[in-house]
Amino acid sequence: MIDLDGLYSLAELPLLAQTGGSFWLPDAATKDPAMDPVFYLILAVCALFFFLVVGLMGLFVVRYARRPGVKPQKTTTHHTLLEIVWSVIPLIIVGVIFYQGFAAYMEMQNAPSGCYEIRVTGRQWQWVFTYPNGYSDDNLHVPVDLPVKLTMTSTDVIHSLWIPALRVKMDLVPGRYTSVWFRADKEGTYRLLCTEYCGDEHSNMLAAVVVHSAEDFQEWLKGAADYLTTLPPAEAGKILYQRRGCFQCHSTDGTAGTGPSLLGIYGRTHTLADGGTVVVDDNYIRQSILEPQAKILAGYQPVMSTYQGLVTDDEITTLIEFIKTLK
Amino acid sequence: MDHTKTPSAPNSASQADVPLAHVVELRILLTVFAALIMLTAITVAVSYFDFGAFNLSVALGVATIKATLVALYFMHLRYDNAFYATIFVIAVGFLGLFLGITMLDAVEYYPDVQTWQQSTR
Amino acid sequence: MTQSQEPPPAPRDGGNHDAAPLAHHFDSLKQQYDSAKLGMWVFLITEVLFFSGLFCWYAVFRANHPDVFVDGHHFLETPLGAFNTAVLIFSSLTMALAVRSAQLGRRAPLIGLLSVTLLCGLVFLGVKTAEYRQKWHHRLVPGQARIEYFFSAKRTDGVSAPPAKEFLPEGEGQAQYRQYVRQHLAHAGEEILTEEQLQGRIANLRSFMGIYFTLTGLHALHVIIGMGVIFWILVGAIRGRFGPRRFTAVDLVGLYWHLVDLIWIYLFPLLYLIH
Amino acid sequence: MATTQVEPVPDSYLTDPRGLRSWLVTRDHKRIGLMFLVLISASLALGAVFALLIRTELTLPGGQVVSTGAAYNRLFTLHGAVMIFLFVIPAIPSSFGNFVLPIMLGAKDVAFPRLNLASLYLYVVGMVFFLLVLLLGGIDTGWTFYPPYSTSTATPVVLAVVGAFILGFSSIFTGINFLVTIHTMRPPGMGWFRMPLFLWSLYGTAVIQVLATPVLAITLLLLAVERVLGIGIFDDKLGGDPILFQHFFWFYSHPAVYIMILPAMGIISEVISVFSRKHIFGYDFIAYSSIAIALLGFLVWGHHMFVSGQSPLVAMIFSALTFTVAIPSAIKVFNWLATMYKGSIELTPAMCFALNFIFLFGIGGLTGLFLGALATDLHVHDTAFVVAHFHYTMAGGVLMAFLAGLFYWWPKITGRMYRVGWGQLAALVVLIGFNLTYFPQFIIGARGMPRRFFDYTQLVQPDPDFPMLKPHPEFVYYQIISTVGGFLFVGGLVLVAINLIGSCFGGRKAPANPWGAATLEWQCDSPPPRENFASAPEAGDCYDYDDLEYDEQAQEYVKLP
Ligand code: HEA
Ligand code: HEA
Ligand code: HEC
Ligand code: CUA
Ligand SMILES: [Cu+2]
Repeated sequence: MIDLDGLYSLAELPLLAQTGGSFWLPDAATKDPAMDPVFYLILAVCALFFFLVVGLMGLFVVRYARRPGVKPQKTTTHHTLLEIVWSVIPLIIVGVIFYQGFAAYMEMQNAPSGCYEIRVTGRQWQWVFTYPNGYSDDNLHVPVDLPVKLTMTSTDVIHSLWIPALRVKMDLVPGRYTSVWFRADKEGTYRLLCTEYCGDEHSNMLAAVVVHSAEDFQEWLKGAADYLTTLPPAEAGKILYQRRGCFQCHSTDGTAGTGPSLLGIYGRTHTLADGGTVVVDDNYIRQSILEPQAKILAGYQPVMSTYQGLVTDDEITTLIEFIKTLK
Repeated sequence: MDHTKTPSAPNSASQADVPLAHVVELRILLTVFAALIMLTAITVAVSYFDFGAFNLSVALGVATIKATLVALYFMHLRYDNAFYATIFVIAVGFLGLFLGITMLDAVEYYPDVQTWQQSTR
Repeated sequence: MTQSQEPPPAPRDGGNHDAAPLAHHFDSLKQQYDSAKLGMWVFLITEVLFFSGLFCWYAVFRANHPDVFVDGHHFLETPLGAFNTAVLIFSSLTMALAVRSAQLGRRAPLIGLLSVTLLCGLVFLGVKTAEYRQKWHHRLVPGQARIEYFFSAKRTDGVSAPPAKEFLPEGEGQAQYRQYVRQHLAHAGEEILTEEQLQGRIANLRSFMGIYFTLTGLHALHVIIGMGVIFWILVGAIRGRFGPRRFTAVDLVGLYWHLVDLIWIYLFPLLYLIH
Repeated sequence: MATTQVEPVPDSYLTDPRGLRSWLVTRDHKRIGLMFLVLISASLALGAVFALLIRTELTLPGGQVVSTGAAYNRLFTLHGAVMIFLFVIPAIPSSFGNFVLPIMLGAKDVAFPRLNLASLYLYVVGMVFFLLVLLLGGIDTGWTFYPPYSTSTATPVVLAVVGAFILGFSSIFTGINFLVTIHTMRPPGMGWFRMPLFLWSLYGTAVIQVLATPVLAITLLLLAVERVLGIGIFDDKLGGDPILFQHFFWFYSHPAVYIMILPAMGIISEVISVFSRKHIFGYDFIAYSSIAIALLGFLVWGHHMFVSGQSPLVAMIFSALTFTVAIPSAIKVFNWLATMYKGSIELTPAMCFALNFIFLFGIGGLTGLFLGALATDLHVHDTAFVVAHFHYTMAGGVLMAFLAGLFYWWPKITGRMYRVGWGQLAALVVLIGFNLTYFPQFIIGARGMPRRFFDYTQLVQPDPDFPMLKPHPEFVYYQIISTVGGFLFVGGLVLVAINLIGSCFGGRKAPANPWGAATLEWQCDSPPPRENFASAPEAGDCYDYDDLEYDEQAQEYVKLP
């Protein structure tokens, strides 16, 4: 089955127009990203040596092609000075490249003081960004022009956060913290992807980076959590069900996925993998979310990892209300 | 002419009297054994005292002396072609390289593990 | 190089038991012997680097979690370890003497010394088994629950799920286990442990026993392999296969056995003595 | 010279002795090499099947040949694992190395023929393990087996790990054999610095095989132990350290890329010199650079972990050291060019593939500079850029050299000549196909396409309340080019296969020295007799072509009196 929706008519497609940027790099959301000059420096070195080597090779192939009766000319078979020259020149060049790369790296590593701090948790297969006020979202919203520091960890396997437009990438390693910082200088929406292979839905572990103006950001932050208090619990739960990625494993229409469908489970009695049974009630659902490994449903792998710290108690209540409505 | 020395000069003659290897004297083997047993006794005894950070160095130092004795005499390195000893030392060097850099890194990033452990407690 | 230097084919495959048969692709016994010996040394290097992974694991854990080793070593029996060290060193001596006998063409001492070496290997393994059994009894073996499950009828009854990859046993075994750990630490002078501290200690023990069993287990595997090849040359010795110009196999097996000893020389202080 | 008269050789190693059994228990390095060659080519074809499935899948967004990420993950894992463990690592040493190393030394066999056969059987057993994994539905860890994913996935990881472990021993055995053979069995008159450069490169390779492979073995063993018994080594949930695994793994796997490329460079050194009819330039430097690469290769493993949580201090050390490896590689490339200078260059298929090598490996190696520099690696790590880099080095480097070697030694191995024109055409098709396949991946990688991605335009959140992300339509076109190129590439290889296999049926009989090469393997018959040489040959300068003259009648090169 070929999915043609992804194809665009050629006319619609000036090759690079869609994402902007240069031929090699996507549009940057920061002024003067430290990486870019290093990239172009190396590119220039590569181009130079590639054309030098392949050019000479082509030249020799044509110029000294075998001709009947023509013998190869005698040349010397070693020339120490020449060897030293073509070892030392590349050595100097790579020395420069190393230094440039290192200097830019240090700039990208050392966060300035006064960063806005956001906690990032990666799990199979979604991102959870927790703001200083305790609110969690699955997209990254940041204020413009302010350095932002992400303190990251993972609850299951290794993930990696990549924002091409900001030229930052760092792995999220379970059992420890890692961090990156950046400063976005242009408002807009950018991509955020997971670049460490993490399982079935690795290529769907995506998020958006939304760069707001300073006022918009504060406003967004105030309003974002509103739905939990303004909407009826079941509807808030429905939104949360999307945002926390439950839908990736649990359908609401009865088809089994990685996890069981949650359609009509409330009140039923389920058989567990160890032979016991359990009645699906509020407590069981709460436990399933916070300690999924405690009771494993028969016929499923224990792959759901905990939501401890990623959903608040109130949020769990709304999720339960939502699950109750699935009939 | 530019023959580098190797364990066997290629195709050396096959006269029957070329000795294949050195025979180690009995006395030497027995002395080495006695030394090894003594050193073992010493490390065990020493382990009951506490030298703080030196414990590790003492234990490993003694172990290294023992290992050297075994390699030099029991394994004939002292009498054999120096090439064997060289490659053995190189191997140990690579072990050190692997262990050294990995440890250097693990110690460097360990604080990030600790803060995580504290925060989840 | 001329063909004539090659010995005529007749003595190549013996008849004369004092000189090794010369394989068709070698020119001289010396070349053959040196090749074999160099090959063995290169193989020993691969062994050193094989164990380097284990030492590296140990070093990283030791650097970052020294407490693991402080706790862990309370659970090992230093006298047994020391005894085993002596046994291995002695077996190394007998092995070195065996090589010497082979070189000198003394058959009876060769047989005797190889037998003693083999016996020492057995003693070493016997002591190791005793230690392992004790750990098993106190449920200190990593993955014990899984091993039990694998060998029990539960595996095929279709109902029971395999136990989690945890160190702790399930059910009543757990209470017994905690009791044991608590007692043992009390012996070492650490009596009052809160529940949280005990949890931490158990986690430490889990790490330590993982290291202990993997390191000593792989070493024991090498001892077993070494005994296998010693047995093989013992049979050869009994059949009179070795002589003053035909001792390569004995020499190489000796080198292997010494390396196994050498590794133990490090394992012993690292596991039993350091705290 | 020999005092005894050379006896007429009735049979070649292929037919002497006859019978299947004689092949299965053979200790003849030539037969073992040939069997390796067949098995390795089969593995290459298997890997290529997965490659084509991957390419077809990625052509358009959404599912093409597979419909879930889970299935796609199995594809690239099997592709990577088969290509690495069954193809590239043994590719040149175990096949051509086994075949020509003893002959180049004028010896009758490698030092330990039985160990050599064991190496072959271990390879077969490892292959069987991989096929079992395939039958059980494949694994989905990526060829790098990173925990904790590899300790938690439900696929048969342990089986695959054991397979790789066994293949590791096959590689170690080959390494030990070559090292000892080169040390103790050189003929009189062949000092270290008169050996063919191919042997120097195999020597360097053997050093790495011996020093690095055991670390892979222990790594895989620990991974299996962790998975089965729950000992906490690498999995943080059990008290382990995930970064530790990466150190372990790359301590082997970085040097392993030089296990792949060194023998490849060795072949190129031979081929370039022979077909330029010029003495190799800078022999000593090429020889030393092989050893330098082998040793320096051990100092850089951490460059695969710049963003994985390695400390910045260690990252800096590794980045600096990474660049040092580029120098010996540069030395080799420049010396090859100097060899061609003022030569008499004949574009035989082997030479064409050697030139492809310089072209493609040049790009692959140079793009390694982006990866070695800290700031740029932060951006391109784990993207299609890296995929392009390593295909340029492995497929563009090792595979091209493998093909060059295949065309170079084919007459010697099989005793038949193939069609030169077809070979040249194949080289051209492969060159074009190759660049079409992978060059676009540099671009999309740098622009935002991660690797190991099943689907690449569904960058839209399913929840309409959320900001929509425009898909990357530009990637579609690059991906289409890449897939077309991939098929062209495979087409070129099919051409190679038809040409070579066809030559066995009715190809012209090959003379002893069709190319006028001066290394010893061209002094014995094609195919060589069982014992290679009736009498030990005399080793002269193996890059001196002055006294070799083409004899039109015999269609081969003969020594001038
Ligand atoms: C045959 C295999 C092979 C070879 C030879 C190389 C060679 C090199 N590789 Fe590559 N590499 C791989 C196979 C290989 N690589 C694989 C498989 C991976 C990914 C694994 C995975 O994650 O799955 C990888 C990944 C990889 C990374 C990690 C990327 C990442 O994941 O972020 C890095 C980083 O430094 C790197 C660097 C290099 C360098 C500097 C060289 C150097 O040795 C190159 C030296 C050569 C040249 C420089 C070109 C020739 C010289 C000239 C033309 C002269 C001019 C030169 C100068 C001026 C310097 N490689
Ligand atoms: C030597 C190693 C090697 C080789 C040759 C190849 C060859 C190819 N690879 Fe492979 N690839 C890897 C090693 C290799 N690959 C590795 C290690 C990975 C990473 C896996 C991971 O992430 O874990 C990878 C990943 C990888 C990806 C990325 C997947 C992803 O990250 O999502 C892609 C995508 O395009 C790809 C494509 C191809 C293609 C089109 C070829 C083509 O070049 C194939 C061309 C076909 C042939 C070369 C063979 C044809 C043979 C015959 C017809 C028989 C020949 C017979 C005789 C010669 C007698 N490969
Ligand atoms: C990685 C995939 C995955 C994700 C994401 C996931 N689950 Fe699960 N879930 C499972 C699997 C598999 C099971 C069955 C095994 C078990 O009981 O742990 C399960 C079981 C459950 C159960 C018990 C179902 C029953 O019928 O007994 C509930 C309730 C549940 N999950 C709720 C949730 C909620 C709410 C979320 C989101 C906040 C969520 N899950 C996210 C995989 C997942
Ligand atoms: Cu998370 Cu990939
Ligand atoms: Cu590398």
